[in-house]
Amino acid sequence: MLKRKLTVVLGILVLFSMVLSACAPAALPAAQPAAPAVEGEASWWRTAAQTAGCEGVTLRGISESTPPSRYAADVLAKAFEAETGIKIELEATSWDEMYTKAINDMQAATGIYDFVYIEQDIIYQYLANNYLTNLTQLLADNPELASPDFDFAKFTTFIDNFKDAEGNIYGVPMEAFLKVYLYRKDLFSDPAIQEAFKAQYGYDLAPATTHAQYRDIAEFFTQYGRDNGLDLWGTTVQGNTGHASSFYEFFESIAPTFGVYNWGINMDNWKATVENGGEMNSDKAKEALAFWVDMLNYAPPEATASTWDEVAASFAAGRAAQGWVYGENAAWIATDPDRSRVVGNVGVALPPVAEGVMEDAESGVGYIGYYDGGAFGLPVSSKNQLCTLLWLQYIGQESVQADWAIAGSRIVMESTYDDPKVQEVDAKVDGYYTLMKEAGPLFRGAPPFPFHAALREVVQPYIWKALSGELTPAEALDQAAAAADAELVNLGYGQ
Amino acid sequence: MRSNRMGWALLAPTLVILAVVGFLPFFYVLYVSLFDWNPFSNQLGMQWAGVNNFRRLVFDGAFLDSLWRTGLFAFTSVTIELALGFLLAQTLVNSFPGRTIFRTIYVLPLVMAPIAVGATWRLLTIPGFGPIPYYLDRWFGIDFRLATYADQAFITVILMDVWHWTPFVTLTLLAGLTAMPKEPLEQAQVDGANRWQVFRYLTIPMMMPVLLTVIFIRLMDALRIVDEVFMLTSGGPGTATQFIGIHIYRVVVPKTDYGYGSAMSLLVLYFTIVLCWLLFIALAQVGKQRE
Amino acid sequence: MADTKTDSQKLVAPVQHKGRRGFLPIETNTFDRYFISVILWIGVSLLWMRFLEAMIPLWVSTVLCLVLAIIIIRKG
Amino acid sequence: MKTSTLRKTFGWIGLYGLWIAMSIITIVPIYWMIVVSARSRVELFDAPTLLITSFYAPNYIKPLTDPVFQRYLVNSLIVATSNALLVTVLALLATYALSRWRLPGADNIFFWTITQRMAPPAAFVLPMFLIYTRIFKIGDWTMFDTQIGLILLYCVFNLPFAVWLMKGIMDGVPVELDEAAFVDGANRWTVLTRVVAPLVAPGLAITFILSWIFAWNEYLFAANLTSVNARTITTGLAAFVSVTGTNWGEMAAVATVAILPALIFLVFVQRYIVTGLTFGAVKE
Repeated sequence: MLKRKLTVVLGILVLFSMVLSACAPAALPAAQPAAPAVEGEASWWRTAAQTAGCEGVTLRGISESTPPSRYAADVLAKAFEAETGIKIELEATSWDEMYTKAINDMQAATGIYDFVYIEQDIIYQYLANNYLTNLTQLLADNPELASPDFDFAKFTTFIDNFKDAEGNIYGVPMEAFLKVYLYRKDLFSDPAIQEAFKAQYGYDLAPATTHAQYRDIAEFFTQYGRDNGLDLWGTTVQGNTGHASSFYEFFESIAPTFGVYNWGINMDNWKATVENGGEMNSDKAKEALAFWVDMLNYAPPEATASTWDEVAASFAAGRAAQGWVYGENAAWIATDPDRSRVVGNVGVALPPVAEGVMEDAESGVGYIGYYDGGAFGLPVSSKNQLCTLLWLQYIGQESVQADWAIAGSRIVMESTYDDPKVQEVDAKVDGYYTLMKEAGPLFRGAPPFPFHAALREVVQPYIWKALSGELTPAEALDQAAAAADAELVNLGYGQ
Repeated sequence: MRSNRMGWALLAPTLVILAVVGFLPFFYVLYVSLFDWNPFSNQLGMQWAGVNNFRRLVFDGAFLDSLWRTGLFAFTSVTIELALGFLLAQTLVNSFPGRTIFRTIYVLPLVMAPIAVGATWRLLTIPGFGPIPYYLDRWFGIDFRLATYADQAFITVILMDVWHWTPFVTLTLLAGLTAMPKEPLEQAQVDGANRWQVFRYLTIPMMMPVLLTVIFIRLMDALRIVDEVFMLTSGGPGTATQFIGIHIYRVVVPKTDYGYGSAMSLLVLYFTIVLCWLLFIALAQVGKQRE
Repeated sequence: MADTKTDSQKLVAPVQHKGRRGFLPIETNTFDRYFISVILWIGVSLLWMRFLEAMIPLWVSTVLCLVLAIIIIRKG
Repeated sequence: MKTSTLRKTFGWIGLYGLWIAMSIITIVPIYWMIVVSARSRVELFDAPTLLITSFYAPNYIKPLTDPVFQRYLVNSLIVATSNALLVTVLALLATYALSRWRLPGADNIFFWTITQRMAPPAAFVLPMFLIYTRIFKIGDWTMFDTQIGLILLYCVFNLPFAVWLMKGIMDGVPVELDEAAFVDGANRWTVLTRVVAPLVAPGLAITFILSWIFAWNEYLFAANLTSVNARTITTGLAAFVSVTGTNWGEMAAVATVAILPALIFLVFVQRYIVTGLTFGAVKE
């Protein structure tokens, strides 16, 4: 009895797995549509692919599973394959996993990936380790493979993030956006609310330009939500107490608006504590952290569990009146009714700043927020350098940018701003793209630290503890700065 | 029977696989643990460090805290699982209508991927749309925020582990109880022993091999828990649920401190082996007394 | 099969372990004695690094453990 | 007499009360996952209700019709089943060897195989990656991102368990049976497959089940040792945590789909779990 049943179960499973294994290899090519033959005379891309001997080659890349990456995988990769016969396999995965795998591959020089996503903040680590191929040099060495449609000069200044000291470029930008101040236009323009606000605080309700105003608005709407039985709070906080995103929100978005730049690290001697010339535990930084932690009182309860994803989701669900939100989300929050309850009610503005910060930003000393984004780079370990070069140029053409910008709210080229399709979306998102074009220079990416991730891991637990109330903001920053100093010495900086 | 060659031949595939996929990486980790190796430090490549990594480790507060936290977690959750599992197993020994249905339902968590368990519990406890915070607040006025209050997070992680693994404990103990000889128990009842005495002086000693086996397995796995907790709290709030597996993950993966992380995991492996070896010896001793 | 329990069934330890009896409280075979020595050596070294190394260098503990190991392996 | 009936009634109430409570506690989290998987993204933040008011099919349709996701599912099935088969067969051979021959050092082999499961996995990801990409390679082919790589790796976790489980059961099979078969002219192989294997079938079944479940559920190594071709369904869960608002609905749907095969499997064979789970502690 038992034996027979067992035989049946085993038999079914064996059969099943055999059938499946038989199917598996066949399933692979079926997933991709066959490349249609290029009609007419061979395109430049086809000729170049032949010259480089790349036809039939498969290029493998890894990226974060973001809308721009998925557009690259679903649309651009298919088009590129049809045009050149080079197949692209783009692995889109979570942010944490992407780094693990890309770094493992490049560190061990195994050559699995032919192109990797490089976020603006990690590039300095990669450069210090010589992981990446110098694209300027590679193009110069292979003029026959340099597409006439591709030019580094066409990109926005964001490409400067991917340059070394000599100005050589190591990545082709594929996404870029600002972390902006979003607010609910429907609430801010409601006359009854405006009146109540004025009565309570004595000035007109408008998008906050100072931290005091921001706090007032947050407090007001939290109370308003409570009084009216609404699921509405005053602000979002990207305050996950176990994820790097809260570290980034504080040091890249909040602290700069208080005038603490570069994570409060003195870049001359690589020190963080005030005693050693740093600013991480300066009064300004402590004020910034205290402000931000205080905002948790006016944020929806999920704030301490929110990463960048959940902040956008909370705002899209209409649970917050204002907040710092990554710009890549602006387009879908403002336009996609399947995912957002605040379609058409999203206002975009510059974040509030402390006195003197705007002047710093304009003169280039400081910045008012985070200009984030990434590029595709070519690892030195790749075995298909020239073929990958073609792919990187392909995604860097002006002609593919506009649709890509609409699919992923990202802009990497000056000319994309003027595209009619982009301008149409711009109107719907309260001028986010215009803001990005005009105010972009006021924002900046992460400081050029070659020890970026290593230091973040040491500092972030203190930020988490401040958010969960285990430490006061002042204690947290004092301890964080001391730990940062120790770790920097350990890593060989600022002996 | 005389020639051992056949015996070794049958054992060989197992040993070869374990050696190649198991011991080879172990020796590599051992090797790396003797170096300073962080691609993001000022010095590139591997720098000989001798036992310096271990020297740093015994003074590393974050590491020791995490070790202590893991021990507390493993001890608490395994104790609860054992107690609860024993109770439930006893109710299942005797057949009653519906037993099979209850048992089938009860086994469900056992087949779930740890990462899916973490995701499920995250969905349950996430403020904003999870039912647990909502109803706790509504019915009891408890402010339940997993990502803010450290003790709530710790308790939730233990509850999750209990939810996930008590079925396994129950079933294993049930198998033991089912197989237990009946005459001594009946004899004891005839002799007038009360329930507690039977339990204390007959059931427990007779079940000892099974109990130790369960403790061995559960302890071993609880000490290396990662997936569920990472999905639920990612070690937070702060470091309240940052168990040693997650701590090592953070050091080795995002921080890419390969040398130090390797040393750390070897030390953890050392503690686990010592603990499990003691259990193993106890198990073997029980076996001897029995014979 | 195992469902049909017979009275001859009993619960026993799933592992066997045979060895000889020395001064250690348990029966040990050669392998066990090497194992115990290594475990002790690692444990003592760690504690030494934590508490004693500031005063007495680490090689002292290694020598001590080596002596201990020889005793355990011979007489344990 | 009366008190004993009363006590019995209370006993029954208590027993059923306990088990109904346990069943609810067991089911609610899984049920909630299904509820979430049936909601669209804008409905998620509505007040929690335990009712499935509407069914938002795209959460299921989108991943299930995605060829990439289908491939993950197929990979998981192949890896889990092959691994479980391999482990079961190897464990049968190994425990037969351990129980029928007096192999020097065999006492210790058992404990040493178990220690392989104790190591914290994170630190072993890089070594495994290097071994798979650098050492196990033939020309351009490497073990990285292959199903066979995962199948072999999971042996490290499953084999020690399997040996543990099978050893006691194997010891329970009397050697006299072997000898009787030899007298009848059978060779070693026939004895193993025709005499011994059927007798230890419940053990083999439980070994297979536990190995299968483990291989199906493993995450960390599957995530780091595969890239596109051999990815499994648990790693697919991570891909659904996306940037544009964590995709809870889709993730819950994928998780539901991921536990389904294991669930069906379990209901089918669950009676053996109880009989086989003694880890060899029951002897006849």
